[in-house]
Amino acid sequence: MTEAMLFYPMALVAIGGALGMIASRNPVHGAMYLVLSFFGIASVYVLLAAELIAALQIIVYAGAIMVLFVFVIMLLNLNEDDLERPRLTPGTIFGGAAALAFWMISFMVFSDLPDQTMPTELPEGFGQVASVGRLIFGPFIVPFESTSILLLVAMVGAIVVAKPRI
Amino acid sequence: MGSVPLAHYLALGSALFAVGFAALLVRRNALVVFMGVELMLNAANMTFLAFSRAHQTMSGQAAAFFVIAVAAAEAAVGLAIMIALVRNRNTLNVDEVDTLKY
Amino acid sequence: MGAAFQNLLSVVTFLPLVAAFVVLLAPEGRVSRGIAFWTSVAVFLLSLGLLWQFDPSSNAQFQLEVNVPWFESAGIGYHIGIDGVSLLLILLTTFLMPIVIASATTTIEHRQKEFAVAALVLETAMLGAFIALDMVLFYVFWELMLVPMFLIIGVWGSENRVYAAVKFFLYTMVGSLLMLVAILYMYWLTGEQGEARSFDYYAFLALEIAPQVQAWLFAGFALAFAVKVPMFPLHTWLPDAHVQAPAPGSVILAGVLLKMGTYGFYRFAFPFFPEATFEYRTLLVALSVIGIVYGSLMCLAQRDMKKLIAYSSVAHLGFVMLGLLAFTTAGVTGAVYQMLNHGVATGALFLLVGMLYERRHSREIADYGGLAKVVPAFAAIWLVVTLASIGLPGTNGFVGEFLILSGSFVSKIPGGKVWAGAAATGVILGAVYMLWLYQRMWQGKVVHEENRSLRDLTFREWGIVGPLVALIFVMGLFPSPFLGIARPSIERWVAQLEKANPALAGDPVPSNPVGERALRVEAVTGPRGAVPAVADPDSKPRAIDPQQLQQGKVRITDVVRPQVR
Amino acid sequence: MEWLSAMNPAEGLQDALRWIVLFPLFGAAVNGLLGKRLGRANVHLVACGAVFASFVISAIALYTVSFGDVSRITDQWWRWFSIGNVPVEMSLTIDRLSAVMMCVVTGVGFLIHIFSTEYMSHDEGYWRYFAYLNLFVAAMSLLVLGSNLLVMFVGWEGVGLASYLLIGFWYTDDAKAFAGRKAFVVNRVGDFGFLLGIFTLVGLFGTIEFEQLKALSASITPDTVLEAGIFSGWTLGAAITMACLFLFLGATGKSAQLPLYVWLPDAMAGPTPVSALIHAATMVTAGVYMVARLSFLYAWSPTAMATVAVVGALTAIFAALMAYAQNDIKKVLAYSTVSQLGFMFIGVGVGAWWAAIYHLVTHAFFKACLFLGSGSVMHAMRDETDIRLFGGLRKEMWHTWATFGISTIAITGVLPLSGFFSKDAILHGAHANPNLFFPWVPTFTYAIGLVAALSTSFYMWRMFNLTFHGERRGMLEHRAHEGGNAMVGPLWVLAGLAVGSLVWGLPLSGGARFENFLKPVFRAADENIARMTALGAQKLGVPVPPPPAHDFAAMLPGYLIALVVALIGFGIAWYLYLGPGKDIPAKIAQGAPALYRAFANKFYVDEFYQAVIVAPLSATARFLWRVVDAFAIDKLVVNGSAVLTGWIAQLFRYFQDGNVQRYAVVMAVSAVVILWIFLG
Repeated sequence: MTEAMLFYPMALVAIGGALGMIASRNPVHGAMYLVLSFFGIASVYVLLAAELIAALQIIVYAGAIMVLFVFVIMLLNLNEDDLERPRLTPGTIFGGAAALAFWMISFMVFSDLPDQTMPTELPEGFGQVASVGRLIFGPFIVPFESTSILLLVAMVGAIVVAKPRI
Repeated sequence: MGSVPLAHYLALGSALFAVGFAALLVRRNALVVFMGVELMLNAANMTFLAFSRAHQTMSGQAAAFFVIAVAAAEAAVGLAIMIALVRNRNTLNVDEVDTLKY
Repeated sequence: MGAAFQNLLSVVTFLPLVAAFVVLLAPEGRVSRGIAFWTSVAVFLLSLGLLWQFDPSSNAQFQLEVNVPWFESAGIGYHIGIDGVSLLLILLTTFLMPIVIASATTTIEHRQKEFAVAALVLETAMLGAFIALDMVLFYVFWELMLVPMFLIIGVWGSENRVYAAVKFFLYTMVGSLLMLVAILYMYWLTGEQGEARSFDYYAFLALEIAPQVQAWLFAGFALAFAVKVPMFPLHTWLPDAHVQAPAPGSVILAGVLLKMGTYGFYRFAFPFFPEATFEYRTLLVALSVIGIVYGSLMCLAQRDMKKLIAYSSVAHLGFVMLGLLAFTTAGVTGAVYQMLNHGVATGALFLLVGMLYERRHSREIADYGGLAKVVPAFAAIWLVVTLASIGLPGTNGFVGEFLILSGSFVSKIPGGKVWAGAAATGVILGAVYMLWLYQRMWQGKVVHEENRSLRDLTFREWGIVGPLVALIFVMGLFPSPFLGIARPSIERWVAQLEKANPALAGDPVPSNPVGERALRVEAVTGPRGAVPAVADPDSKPRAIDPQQLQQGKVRITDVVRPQVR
Repeated sequence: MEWLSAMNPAEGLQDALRWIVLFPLFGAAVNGLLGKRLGRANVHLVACGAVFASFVISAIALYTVSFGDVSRITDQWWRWFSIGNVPVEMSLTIDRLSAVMMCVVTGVGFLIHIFSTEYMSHDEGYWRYFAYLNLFVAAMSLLVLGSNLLVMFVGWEGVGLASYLLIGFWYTDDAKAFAGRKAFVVNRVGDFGFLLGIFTLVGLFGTIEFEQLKALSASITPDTVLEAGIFSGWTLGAAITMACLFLFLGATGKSAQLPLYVWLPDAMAGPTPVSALIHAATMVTAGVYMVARLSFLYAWSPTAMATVAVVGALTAIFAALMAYAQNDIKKVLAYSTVSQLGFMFIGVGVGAWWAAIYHLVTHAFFKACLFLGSGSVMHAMRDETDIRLFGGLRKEMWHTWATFGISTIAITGVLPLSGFFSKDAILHGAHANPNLFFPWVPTFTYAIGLVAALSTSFYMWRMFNLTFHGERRGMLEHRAHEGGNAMVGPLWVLAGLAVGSLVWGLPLSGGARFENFLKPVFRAADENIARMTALGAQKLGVPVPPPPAHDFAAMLPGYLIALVVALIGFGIAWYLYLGPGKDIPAKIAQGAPALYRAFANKFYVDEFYQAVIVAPLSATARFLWRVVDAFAIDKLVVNGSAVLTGWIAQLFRYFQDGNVQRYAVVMAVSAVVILWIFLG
């Protein structure tokens, strides 16, 4: 009862935020809508018994990444002329149609799925920090370390690309 | 019927993916395009977590963890590129950036 | 035959490629030029060894064959071998290459080393195409030819070179790709009809293909070769390529590359698809004859001498195709001979044009005139080559043209007499345009002051054109040694086609009912084969040599030649 | 002559015949390659010596075949190549016919070489000239001696080359270079026919050897429908006619007959001795020689024979008419040559083979003499050729006048010199030899021949009178002088021959000497004609006509008519140009200007050819090049396909022009489509 009551509104928030992001001309507004959407998504994560991921979602995405976005937007100091005007081109028409068609196809596929409900019983500590931590530092240690290298490289790369002159 | 079926989570994921996809394809502002990509990553995460929950295994959560990490890296590099772009070309319009190599 | 000789063919073919790498590493200038030149000379001498190894009287279809598996799983083998025709063409190639490389020393003004590399790679490609008996091998060489030629035109050409080079490349490529499709289809067929798929020449030859399928496959092959020949109306790349190519490039192009097309018809297209060949022969004959007349008429309208010579090539190659299509020994022999003649005469013409261009930097006919007074030796050589080109008896051009025309006149081509007659007008038109060219360039008064100070042929230039001029006369007066190499192969070839369709191919019998019995004399060999003798009512009979009579060399008293010597 | 027969010349000659060709060929090579350094005397020695050597061998050969026990000597040289299984031997044969021809070629050639040594003494290109002249003799020997059609064709084209080189000898003059080229090209048209004739014979008989063809021709049945080979469905007669007509096309080119005579008048651009040797005495008679060589084949084709005779007759009269109004001394002689060649073709066309050859020989003597005479006049008159400027040269150039006069008498036949007998032998043959298939031919050719003879007499005497008699009309300050011995000598020799050769044509009771001399050569032809006539008579249902008599009694009326005709022409020429009617020609020219212009402009034949053949041909060539080749094929189809590809590429380029978002759209659409296919 509670799951359904929480899921559908939060799903609506997530989708609404996403739609708001796509519809807003000003990227700052878009970013704000996206943050909204991320909050909705994070709530749904909680429903999926992924507390750690939900927390990370808020911290990394809504916090770090989106702040970075907003920083960049501010840094670039765009004015009214730089805002795009909606135009209908073959690209937008086909792109929109493709996205729509994708959604419809997936919707059709999912509506054909057997009406499987989520199991109510979950293992002890499912989605908790400790169990996720054991998983990541256990079997997933190599990808984890690789990710750390990736982040390092990305950091250096970002500096190199963004700096006017080294 | 208090629980939500798996299909609905997946549908939410696909809907978010579609919206992100639309942003990627339709919008011309590189930043918004980029946000669309972020949204699509989240949609993927949604699917991971939904199946993780459905199958009672945590591997999906680990995957989602990595996706977030990679998304962070990608955002850093992508936004750096955008800064470079504005500095060199003075535009964020992807239509005007069509020289794939220089 | 020792293994060393077995591999002689491969050595001849790949030596230029090896030399190309060496030249690439050598310093620019004398050293690289020297290596290139002496290698090509060595290749020529080695190819003379082929001549020595080759046995014209052998019954084998191919000699000096080497057949080793290469990509065994795909049915690709390193299968090479030559018959008389390919041997002659190999000799032509190896003979022309030293001349080309020598002439490049002065004609090519920059990147001489790279030119030598391109020429040597090209030589390997051309020789390879002549010896390949595996379709993949052939195709590789066939396409390999394009690259160096493309570079030669595109890098060392004149003002509009890139256009010409690209045109040349694409034109040829389009045809070859269709051929590739046909080859692959036939490859698949070999698997259907035999135990394993194979690209081998013999496997392809043994295929039994339904007529409708043959038509398509033949079209694929024929298009590739017809572009290369070039047959009307696929010829328009040639004038551009010739005009833009540097003189040595033109020599290779006219001398050898065009023969690839006719050789392809001879070696692959006709034997593979006899039924389709007969089906489309009239069309091909018509295109050849049109090519002769049309090419000649084109020459009458040209102001650029290289373009004129290029169009004359269209006409000459039209003759070659007509001869091949006659499917008579005479016609095919003539066609093969004409391939050599065209290589020699037109090659020489292009060399001479190159030498003129070096002196005067113009290809416009109108920029010359009256030169015979200034450079008499040059004019004389030009005249000799001109006469060879229009087929004056005594020069090589006549033997080829005559054999082609007579061979197609007596052939079983439907309406062969008319086609041959129409083609023979090319003999008239040839004289018209070549002598007109001669008059405009060499006769009359000197109208351009800068022409007064032209210098005559230098010692080097004599060395370059001298062999060609000598060959013009040698081949014109003593064609038998050359034709003797190819003749058995050609006879077998004609016989194969005759077996496929006796009504349309093969040597004719004389129409006259009384003639045959009296005059058929078995091939009389020996240095002075006797004329088949006929009794002369006006002379007293003389004794004949009984030994000769026994050997069947003389049938009726030869009163003309008493046997006392 | 004992030593000669002891040597058995028939054997020696087997390897010696080739030297007839080789001597002049070496002479040409030596003079052509080294002539510049040899010096004048050496060049003369080499050139004349080579031709003289050939002449000696030819004379020995003539002696051998005339008096020895062989009538034919063959020199097997080498096998040239094979047409399929038909061997082509490079072999030379001499019989009475070719021996006579060879003696004329080398003999007259030698005299003209001698003449040239002085005539060309002021020309710096003398070594080139003698090289070409030797080349000509070599080629002509090959033509005459060839034992098969192809060797003949080698010579045939070789003399064409020599002719081309010599007409265009002064090539810096564009008109002369053009004349040379015109000669070569027009001859090539003839050669085209010759080639097709050879091919026909190859297809028909499988051989090109004269002797084999001759042997085969005996058993021909013209009505046989052929079953084998390329002529299946034809009758044998039709195929032979085709061969003969094609070969005759070759003859009209080389021998300047209608319709290909146009090159010969222009060929006078060459040095005059060349005109004498090549364009009067020898080369242009090659066609006649060829028809005579193949007489046994022509005999089987009444159509071809009639064609030859009628073309010959028409040429004879046509060229004679054109000679009326020519004022160039060489042009008059050129048209006269064309006309006389027409007579020879009448001869071979009606079966009077020997008469044609006899006329060929006598014509070679007197026409060479006339040309050399004109050369002598030109030499004396600073290369002027306009006879209106001459006059009264008799006083200054006695030798030239005398020899020219003798030759003119010979050609016109006002006195019975050689030309009288030879021409009359032809005319007699024309009207006496019946033609069952074309009954009008004898009358026609005879009548035309008489008119042509009258014309000949007129224009020759007109020229002679204008040149040598009366008063000088131009170049009054110039004093003419006779040439030296090298020029006068040959003139007298030739004039002597023009007179002396009459003995061969005297109508003796057993037939003329020359006729009997050549009888073995033409026996096959005569027999074939008899067979053909018998067949024809059978077919037409008429009795076989008796063979014509040609003893003196039969010939006498013809002689009288010919004499009268010649005298009439002579009289008119005297009346109009020396006698009281001096102002009449001018009056005619004024009174009928169109007619006069038509005569003077050679009936506009050149202009006609220019308008009907040459101009359309070059217009077609330009059209084909500009419209068909450059535009339709190259621009529209070839580059058009490239442009079309470009357009299509432009279309696809939209999806891949660097706009990454568009790539994504394409990817998305494709992904959706794929999803749709697999999931939908």
